[in-house]
Amino acid sequence: MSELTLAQSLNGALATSLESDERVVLLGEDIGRTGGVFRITDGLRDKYGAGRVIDTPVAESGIVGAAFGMAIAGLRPVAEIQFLGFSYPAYDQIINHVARIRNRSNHRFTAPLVIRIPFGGGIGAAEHHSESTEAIYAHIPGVKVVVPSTPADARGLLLASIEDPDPVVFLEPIRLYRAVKEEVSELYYTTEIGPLRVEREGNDITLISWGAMIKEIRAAASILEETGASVEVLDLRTLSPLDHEGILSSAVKTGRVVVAHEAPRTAGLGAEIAAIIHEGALYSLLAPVRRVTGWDTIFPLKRSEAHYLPSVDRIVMAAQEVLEA
Amino acid sequence: MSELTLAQSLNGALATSLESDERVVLLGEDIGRTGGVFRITDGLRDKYGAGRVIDTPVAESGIVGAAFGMAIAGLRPVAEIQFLGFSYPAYDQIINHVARIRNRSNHRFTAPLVIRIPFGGGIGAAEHHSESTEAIYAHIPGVKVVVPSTPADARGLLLASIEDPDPVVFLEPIRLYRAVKEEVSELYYTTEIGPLRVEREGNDITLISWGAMIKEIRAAASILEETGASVEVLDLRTLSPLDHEGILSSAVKTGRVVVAHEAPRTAGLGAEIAAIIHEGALYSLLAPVRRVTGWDTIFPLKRSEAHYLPSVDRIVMAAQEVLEA
Amino acid sequence: MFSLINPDGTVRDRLPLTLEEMRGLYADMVEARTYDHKCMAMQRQGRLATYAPFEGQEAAQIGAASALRPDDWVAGTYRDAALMWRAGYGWHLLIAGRTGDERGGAPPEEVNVLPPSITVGGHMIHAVGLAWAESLKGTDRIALTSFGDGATSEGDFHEAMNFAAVFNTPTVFLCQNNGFAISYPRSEQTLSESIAIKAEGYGLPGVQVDGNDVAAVATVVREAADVARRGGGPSLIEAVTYRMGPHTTADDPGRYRDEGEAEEWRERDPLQRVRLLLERAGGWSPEWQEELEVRATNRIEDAVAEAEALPEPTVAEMFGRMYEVPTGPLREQLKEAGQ
Amino acid sequence: MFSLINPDGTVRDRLPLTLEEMRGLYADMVEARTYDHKCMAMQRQGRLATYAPFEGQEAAQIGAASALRPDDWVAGTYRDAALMWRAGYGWHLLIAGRTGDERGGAPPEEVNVLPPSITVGGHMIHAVGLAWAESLKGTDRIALTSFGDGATSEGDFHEAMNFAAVFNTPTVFLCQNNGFAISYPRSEQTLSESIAIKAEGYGLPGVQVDGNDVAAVATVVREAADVARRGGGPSLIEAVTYRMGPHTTADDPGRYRDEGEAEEWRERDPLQRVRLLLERAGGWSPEWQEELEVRATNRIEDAVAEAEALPEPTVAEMFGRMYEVPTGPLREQLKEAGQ
Ligand SMILES: Cc1ncc(C[n+]2csc(CCOP(=O)(O)OP(=O)(O)O)c2C)c(N)n1
Ligand SMILES: Cc1ncc(C[n+]2csc(CCOP(=O)(O)OP(=O)(O)O)c2C)c(N)n1
Ligand SMILES: [Mg+2]
Ligand SMILES: [Mg+2]
Repeated sequence: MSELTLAQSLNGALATSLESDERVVLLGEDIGRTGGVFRITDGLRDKYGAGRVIDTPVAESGIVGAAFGMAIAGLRPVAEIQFLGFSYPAYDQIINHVARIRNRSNHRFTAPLVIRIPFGGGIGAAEHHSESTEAIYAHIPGVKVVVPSTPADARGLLLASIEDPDPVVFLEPIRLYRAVKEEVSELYYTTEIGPLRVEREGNDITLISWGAMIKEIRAAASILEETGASVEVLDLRTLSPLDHEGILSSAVKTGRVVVAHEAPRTAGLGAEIAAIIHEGALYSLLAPVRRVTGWDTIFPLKRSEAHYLPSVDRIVMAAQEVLEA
Repeated sequence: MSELTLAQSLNGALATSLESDERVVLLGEDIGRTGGVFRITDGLRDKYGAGRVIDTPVAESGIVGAAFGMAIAGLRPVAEIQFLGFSYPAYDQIINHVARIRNRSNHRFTAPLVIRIPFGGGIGAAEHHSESTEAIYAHIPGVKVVVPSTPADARGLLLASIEDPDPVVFLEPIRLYRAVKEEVSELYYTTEIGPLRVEREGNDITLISWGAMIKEIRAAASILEETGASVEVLDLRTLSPLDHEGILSSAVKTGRVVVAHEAPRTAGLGAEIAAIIHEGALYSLLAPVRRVTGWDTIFPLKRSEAHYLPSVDRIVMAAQEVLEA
Repeated sequence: MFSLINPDGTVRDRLPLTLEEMRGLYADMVEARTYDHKCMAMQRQGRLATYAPFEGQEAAQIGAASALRPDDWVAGTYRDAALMWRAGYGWHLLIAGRTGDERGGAPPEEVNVLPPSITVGGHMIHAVGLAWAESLKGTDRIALTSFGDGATSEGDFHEAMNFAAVFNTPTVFLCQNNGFAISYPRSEQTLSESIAIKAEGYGLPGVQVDGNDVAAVATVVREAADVARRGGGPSLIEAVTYRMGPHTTADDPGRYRDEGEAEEWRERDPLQRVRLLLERAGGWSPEWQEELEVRATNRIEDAVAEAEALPEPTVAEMFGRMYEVPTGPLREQLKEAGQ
Repeated sequence: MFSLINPDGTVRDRLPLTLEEMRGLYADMVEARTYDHKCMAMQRQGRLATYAPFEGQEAAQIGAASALRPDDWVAGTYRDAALMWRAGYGWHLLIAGRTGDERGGAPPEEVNVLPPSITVGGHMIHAVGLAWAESLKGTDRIALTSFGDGATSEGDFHEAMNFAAVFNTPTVFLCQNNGFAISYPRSEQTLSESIAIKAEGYGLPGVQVDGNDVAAVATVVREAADVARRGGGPSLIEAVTYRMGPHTTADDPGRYRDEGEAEEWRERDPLQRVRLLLERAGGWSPEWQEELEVRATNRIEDAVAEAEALPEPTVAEMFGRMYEVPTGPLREQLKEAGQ
């Protein structure tokens, strides 16, 4: 065990899989010499060679398409796209090929690859560097979408994703890369893809999110508890497939739900989660599920970032209204 | 006035705009010599010349990116992508540039272009030719998403889209291109982008859809009315921005809602519509909003198509359960 | 443009193939054309979904496939049935696919031919990844990807060529330049003198070959495959041919090309020139032709029967194909679907 | 490689520019470098978000912009501040953008310079559309797009070059090959001998020019612009230069390049060679240098002051920028945001 940030934990998980599975190869822009723009692959090229930790030309469709071919041929590629905002040139490869080869070939060919993508805002970055378009990936049948929010989950979920026989879009919360440290085992372990994590148990209201927003709902929960409310906090961890039972059992228990995400509201995953809850637990609800989200605007530049990001205050206010309803 | 199919009406609207606005140019694969795979631009190249009705190389990102540049420079380009399943190579151009230039330039530069895309299944087509991924476009701030389901709306909405100062993704229901004929005026008229169309008024239950599924919910409504239910049928017509008031006032009136779409359920627009209704009309609801959708599978090939497409029966059964709830 | 056999069947140059090999290639082309005609007929009868005929391109496809090793990878398109079949895919599976059945996408375990790519452009880079994986694994398998002249305009062509070059992957890029992308002529698709010349922009060799000359295609593809297999890297081959039929059964070529052009290409027919060559060399007889056609027809009929005998695909199979293990939401939805 | 001025300031060949023109270009490069250094300093002080320095590329950018007409279109990148400024964009707006303010994206009405593209690759095709529109409108405006060596690997580069060629749009493609795409060296980015040679794959002319020679760049860009303006079509120019600083303020070049290399390039500095040339021609004096630097510093300081004087951006402005007329959901959300 050692105290690791989420970034260090991902680096360790990649090292472990390179170590334990010779089929694993990493490819992406600047992941070799520099260890990637966020240093997640730091040191891996020196240790495992430029043949397994591969710097590529600037071409996202090429990176994903090549990794896809590698996966079909029996390797376990882990591709990195530098930011979610730069994943769109690869969207065609992902939805039309990566997600479909098992179906197209009736299981004869499969694509066990992982596409790692840093996402989310909060660091005052340039345009396109703060995206949270997870919904457009969660809407694709044939891929899984995984989002860790803790160092321990990061390791377990990444190793599980690399082991998974189907393709995984692995979204990494930029804001949390170095925000928290926790004890992470050096052992090889996996965290099951699918089940959500109950971060905190409570009875009056459920706060749901994933990725970097976990920090905000956690803070909101603490504030709410000071006012005497018993708050349950859920970290979805997997956005596709969604853990319907986990979501519903909490909603049924508390009867009050707030779901928070950075993505724009319209057609964001908050809508899906609200729909699941209303369909499966309407008669247990004491108030409508409330969405606290990014606005239906483009993620703004640094000076306006605070205008956009769902704040702890907004979550607390929404929760209080839901509690009073 | 003359009796036109939806396809003929679109052709007429394009002719009208080429006639009345010299800034209008059409570009896309095979739209010139052949008039497009669905013949929507039939005859336009002969009439308006290869300089305004432009056959392009096979490159969707190029088509949209070039149209985007043309729009910034003051033209009114109408780009055609052959099928929604082939729009993904252009997704980066649409979400990262087309949707963002007004924001990026604080209104200094704008992109008034229309991207026409046939969509939906039901014709036993090859892989990728039956997609309904409207949600990934409706999730993009900065573009509008319009879907006509009648010949008259097709003309009014297409002319409105070409007039619109902002970019419009214009989705055309393949299954309806030649399914219906109705009287369409030759005059220049626009149908406002945004407001939904109440196709039929009723008091007991609301059926909501768009595009080709309007045919199915219409048929379902007739069957339900035979059993004595008074059914309201809503054609959303615009998927972004959604007509919240229109949706809510009907939901409040009937208290029972079924939303149907061909897209996979998870993160489909049915979730957004259900969320809007639960947030805005929960206390008027007599049952949870019910989604009748495509499954979370890849749209299958011809022999399995009927297994996937939401049928009139499925809609009727769902509506009956909602009516009994 | 590299070629070996003239349209009149005379040989331009020493033929690097034996008479037996030429007879084999001819027999394969006859079988392929029989399949193509059968599919066109079946589509008219409503027994197939849209079909993309390859008549006129038999030499490019059979020639290329004949130059591969049985364990090499192939990633082709909706128009590459002859190529895929010759590489081991099986007519019955190709037909099943065209009837609209996903089970047609699964060749036998030992056959490394991907189901056809329906999107234009996306699959070329897959062949780069396949070949790259083989070299990382230390095998000497190569990957061949086949695509059309139109596909060279897609950004993915560029990224695939560049990756193949930069990472020296054993990939053979075979462009069947059949003159059109649906209605759009090659002359407008790009202003480069040839498609082969595009290879230079990636520091790769490119060669133009008479795509209606099966011996020439077989020769250049074998050469390219050998180089790749030896670690010599990828290359681009432009097989110049012509699509004799419509783009698909939904297309009307009369709208964009003068059928006189097709007639001129008839004289360059890939089968005829080999028949004349074999005849001159005493390797062809009407009886043998008869024999080939009968055998081909029987094989295709058997394949049709096999494809059409597949049981109705079920809802459960549709759901089951999404992941190795069905997800929770899929299991719920399967119940909802009444299964 | 085309060049006119040697690193030591001697002229290789008749200089097609007057002494006054050279003095003007030099003054502009001095001002650009002053801006670049100021931004690096401001970023360290936390007054700017990440900044992408262009030191070493002044000649490529100032030379290119000097060859354009004030109403021509320009579509460049995050590293093209000097190019954009010389084309009329305004330092204060460039700085505003880097402080994280969308108002920095709006040049004056008469200036046809797009705000910088942050995504790599996507903007080249925009310049094709811009130029295409001008020729359809019958003007003789052209569009210049600037991009890096790394951008040439994106599929969009390929589609842009092909569209420009096929539709003969008056577009000038200027690649500033500065040796790196972040950490990835040009030598690995592509195996083609040069980037200029890639033009051949599209049937277009391509030329390689010393990107640190402002006269050479100005000359080839003017030539390309004139051809395009006369309807002669697009072309590709590769300006060979070097990024003296880090990729951005977040980057550490020590991880991937030997700084000795940077030192060698110092001797090919784009400003120094012009200073030596002017000195020899009696067009330079320490006083004038002093004057230029003072003027540049004052202008940049004024621009900084102007950018930093912008009022706090409001929530309403953020919502207001989405569409010409705010949509219903946006109006509702604006209320929810407490406005
Ligand atoms: C990404 C994409 N865009 C458009 C299409 C529609 N389409 C199908 S075939 C075709 C033309 C392809 O021409 P070419 O590459 O020359 O192949 P050919 O059909 O001539 O064999 C087009 C545009 C598609 N299938 N995929
Ligand atoms: C589509 C896309 N992919 C990746 C990135 C991240 N990125 C920013 S700059 C850069 C390198 C670009 O190199 P080059 O084109 O040579 O331009 P330079 O920075 O050297 O001026 C990369 C990969 C991006 N901005 N956009
Ligand atoms: Mg073709
Ligand atoms: Mg560079």
